[in-house]
Amino acid sequence: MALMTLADAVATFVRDGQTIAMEGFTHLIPFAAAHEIIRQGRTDLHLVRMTPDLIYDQMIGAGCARALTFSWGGNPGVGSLHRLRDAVERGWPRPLEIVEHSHAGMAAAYVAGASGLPFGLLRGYIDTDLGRVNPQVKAVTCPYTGESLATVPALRPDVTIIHAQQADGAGNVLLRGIAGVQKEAAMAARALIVTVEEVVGRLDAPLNAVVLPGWLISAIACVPGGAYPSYAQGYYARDNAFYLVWDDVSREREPFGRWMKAHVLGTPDHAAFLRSVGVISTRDASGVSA
Amino acid sequence: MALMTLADAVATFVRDGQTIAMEGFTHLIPFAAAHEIIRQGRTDLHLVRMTPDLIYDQMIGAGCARALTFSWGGNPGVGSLHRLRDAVERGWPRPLEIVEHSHAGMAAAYVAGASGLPFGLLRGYIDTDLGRVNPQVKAVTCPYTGESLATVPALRPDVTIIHAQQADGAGNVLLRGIAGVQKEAAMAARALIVTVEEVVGRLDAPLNAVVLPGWLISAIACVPGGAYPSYAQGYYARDNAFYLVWDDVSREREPFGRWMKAHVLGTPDHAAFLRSVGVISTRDASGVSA
Amino acid sequence: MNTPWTPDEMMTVAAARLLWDRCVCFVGIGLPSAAANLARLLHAPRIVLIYESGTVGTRPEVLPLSIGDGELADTATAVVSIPEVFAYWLQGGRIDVGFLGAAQIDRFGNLNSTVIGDYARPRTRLPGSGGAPEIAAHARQTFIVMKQTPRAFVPQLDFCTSAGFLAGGGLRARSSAKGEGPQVVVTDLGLLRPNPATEELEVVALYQGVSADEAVRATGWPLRVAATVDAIPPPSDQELHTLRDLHARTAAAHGRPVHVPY
Amino acid sequence: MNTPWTPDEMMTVAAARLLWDRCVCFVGIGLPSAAANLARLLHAPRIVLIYESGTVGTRPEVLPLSIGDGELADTATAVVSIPEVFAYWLQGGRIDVGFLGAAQIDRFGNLNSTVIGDYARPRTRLPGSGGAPEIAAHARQTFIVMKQTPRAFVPQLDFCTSAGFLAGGGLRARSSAKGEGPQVVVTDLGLLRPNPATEELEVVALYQGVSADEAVRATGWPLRVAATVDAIPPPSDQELHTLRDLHARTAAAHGRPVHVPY
Repeated sequence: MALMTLADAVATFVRDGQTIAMEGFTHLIPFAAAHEIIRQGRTDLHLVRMTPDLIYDQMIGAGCARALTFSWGGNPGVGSLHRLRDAVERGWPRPLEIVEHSHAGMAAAYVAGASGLPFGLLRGYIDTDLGRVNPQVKAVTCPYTGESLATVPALRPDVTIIHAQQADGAGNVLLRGIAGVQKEAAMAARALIVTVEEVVGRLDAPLNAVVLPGWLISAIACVPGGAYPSYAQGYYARDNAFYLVWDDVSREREPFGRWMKAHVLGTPDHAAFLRSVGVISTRDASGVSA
Repeated sequence: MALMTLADAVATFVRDGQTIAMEGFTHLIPFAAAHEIIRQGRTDLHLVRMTPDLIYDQMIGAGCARALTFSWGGNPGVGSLHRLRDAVERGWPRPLEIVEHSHAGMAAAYVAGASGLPFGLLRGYIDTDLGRVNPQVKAVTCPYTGESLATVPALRPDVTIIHAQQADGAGNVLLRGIAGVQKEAAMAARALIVTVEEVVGRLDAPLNAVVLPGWLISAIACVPGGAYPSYAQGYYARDNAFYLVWDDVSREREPFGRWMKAHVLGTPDHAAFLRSVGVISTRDASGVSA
Repeated sequence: MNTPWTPDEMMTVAAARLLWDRCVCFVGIGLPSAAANLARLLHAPRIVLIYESGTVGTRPEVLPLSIGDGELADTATAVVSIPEVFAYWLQGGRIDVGFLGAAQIDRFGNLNSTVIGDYARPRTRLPGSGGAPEIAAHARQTFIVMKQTPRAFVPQLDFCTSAGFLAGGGLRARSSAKGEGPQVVVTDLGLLRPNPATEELEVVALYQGVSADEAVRATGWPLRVAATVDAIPPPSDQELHTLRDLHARTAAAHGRPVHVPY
Repeated sequence: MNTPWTPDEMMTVAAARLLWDRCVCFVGIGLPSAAANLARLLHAPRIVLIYESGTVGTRPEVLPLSIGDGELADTATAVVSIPEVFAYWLQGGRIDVGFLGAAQIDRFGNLNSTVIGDYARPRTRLPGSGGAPEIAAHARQTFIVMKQTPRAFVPQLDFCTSAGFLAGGGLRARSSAKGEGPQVVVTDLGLLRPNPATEELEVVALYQGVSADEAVRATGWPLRVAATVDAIPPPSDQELHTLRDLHARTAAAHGRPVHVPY
């Protein structure tokens, strides 16, 4: 692995047209990396993520995406993702091809990717229209019972990007708390970028902790607050107010455009973004509970 | 879950003729439970375990087993399991039907059992005779690539027995260190017995620790030293000398029989067993590092 | 004499009453989460709450606003991965009750949370399935929570996101779904349950002051009314105070400004 | 001037020399484990050792006697489950070098660790495959370590536990195995490698004082000798001292009596 700036990591590994997975199940969502991709004007991306959340609403609205593979596309606890809806319902800023799964199906597809298998197997999509509208969902017959089971093709992103709490000098990464599907997305990818809250001498990792060895990782960037407005267990809490405000910011195209210009395109990096949206900074991480 | 004596747990849940999985990959091997099953004279069991190790060598030699599903049957770092060999090569004390897998195949079979799937999928048994001699190994064709992949039928033990470090008052169980395939074996089973080193008020469990909730567990028995001569991380080390001595004890039928009578059949419980084989006791666990 | 209560409070209390102690419950965000935690604080102290974020046996002090709030991890018995929670816990058959909601429901409890209009040219694109199709298939029972309106309770779904009783008459039992399907629909008017023979939903209980006729008018198909319709007792003072305390704690906790170490 | 060394020491040193820094190595117990750790202590400080017990990136102070010693967990970067180590790490294609041993090997590097005689009526029942079939299939390269005798190096295996080059001539490349197969066999006489064209093993290097003729006589098939046969330098003082220190530390650690809190 190489320790570099987030700008360099994105410039080095993220290319127009690639399939990019940015995971984090409400926890440790890599917002800083998404903003940097938007700043660098990447486009034609096939975005993959179980829950697009605000992170992909912003990227879709900014015109980065040609396609989206997902399983639940709402603003958690709030309602719609307006930019996602605008793209799907009205093709703005460009038409968006969607590949839609259930959570269980998408999890199985990541597991297959991480496992070097061509497909994942599940009792899923039973008697639903999802299997009908997603031609990727097929079936195999059990060689023992004769029953039919659903299959999903393995997910193998060109690049997976995740956020975690700590990296050590060797680039080993510790992820604490809700781990979602990050290990699978990380191990299924051809390249892996990890942003972390801090680089430490020794990971605060008990036996059986979720640790990704440095040799799996293409690039590590230290980006404090890199998951904001989602959260990083032990570092800061989720900014639920931001998720509520986003409902207004993103509802119409022009206010969304102004907001992106002011806070993402108009800022050089994540620290500047955090300042521009008025996030309270504290240098005393220990005083903060997430 | 119910906290009970190991004798009651075995008497309540283990029946002649059942399929029993006792897992623990060189670590946390549930020897105490195996000895209790031998004491209670259970027979016609189908024993399932990736590495039969001394625990099944003893049960097979004692005549508990009619069948064995396994993937590596040696004395780790020493050589042969003489009782297993005697049963397979000469049918003593009774013929033993064997169902033989690779480690990867057996792991996939447990995962399928835990996942409510009828079979597990792997790139396995490629161009080997194992697939030929084990009729359970079959194949499916990938609906996307057309390639053929190996399948193994799900393992669903009637009873799984594992050993762990701690249980709390609610019967939640903490397993620290090498976790092997225990979670999968536990969740694949119809009944689950767990022996633990100690019952504590509150588990010493950080976020992301391996914890099995009490409501999954049929019975918990507190059996200090229950994994001896294997080890329990943080409690005691593996007794490598015992594994070496076993090579002599188990080589011939009569010395084996005398040893079992003296130390297993002739002792009322695990504490008595440990005393009878001269294990040094210390009441100061904190002073011991495994 | 009770203080007045909102329809949401009545629905939450009615849903909470359906849960029992030691019940293993797969919970979503919003009203089901409030109901499950209310049950835990009242009559079901050992209820097991599993959120799809992989938090197993969680006992949050305050309600989560997202399915993966840190509070859920901090207070969980175990935190497992997303692949594990869907494979070992849901598909593995460990769930007694799964809660579901939707934009549309039909008379057989089939649900649409994907799209209004045509899938390829949607009038309204909804968030989509999330865990619903497999919760509907694998949970021993599913409980559905929805406000009752003719636009939501429709004769024909625009899209079937998760299967209930299909076309009824035992079709589901002959399908590959292992769970028994929707056993109750909790609405803002009362409770619907599937008719044992036809599996068509019918009114079996109503809140105080609600008539069967209101329920029928609020439904887009000719809603059947069971032979006997129970009257659902209003929220008790204890239910209402416990629920309001929970919501007050939640508002206070989530109102705090976020500090980020950057 | 070197002190004398044992055949095992020469084999261990020869195997260690084949490993490079940052190489990701799937290690078994015994000589391969000693060789991989010797390499780590000498020329490959950042070698990644993965044991099938799920210990990833482990750096043991003393050699494990079992594949799952506590020392391996205590010094690992990560401890993962058995299903994960075989699915995500081995089958997922993360392994550069997998070590294998066996009771029988044929001229194409196919291995038998299952049975001598007939499978149904075995003359000698061996421990069996363990992880070998999938290590042989998925590791980018496999290194085989075996003492060279006519009983072990046989014209025809009694049982094929893990596949090498099958019948040679590019058959393996056309199989579904992703790894490139056995690239070297380390014996107590020297090194064998597959002929690039035929894929049949041939002598390519010999230890000091060993003749090609000895190697041929120690082999159960007409062993081919490469056009040029390298002379393998004896263990250096540093190699020998480091290895003997490692074994001494190991003996001391494993000699301690076990105390059990019962």
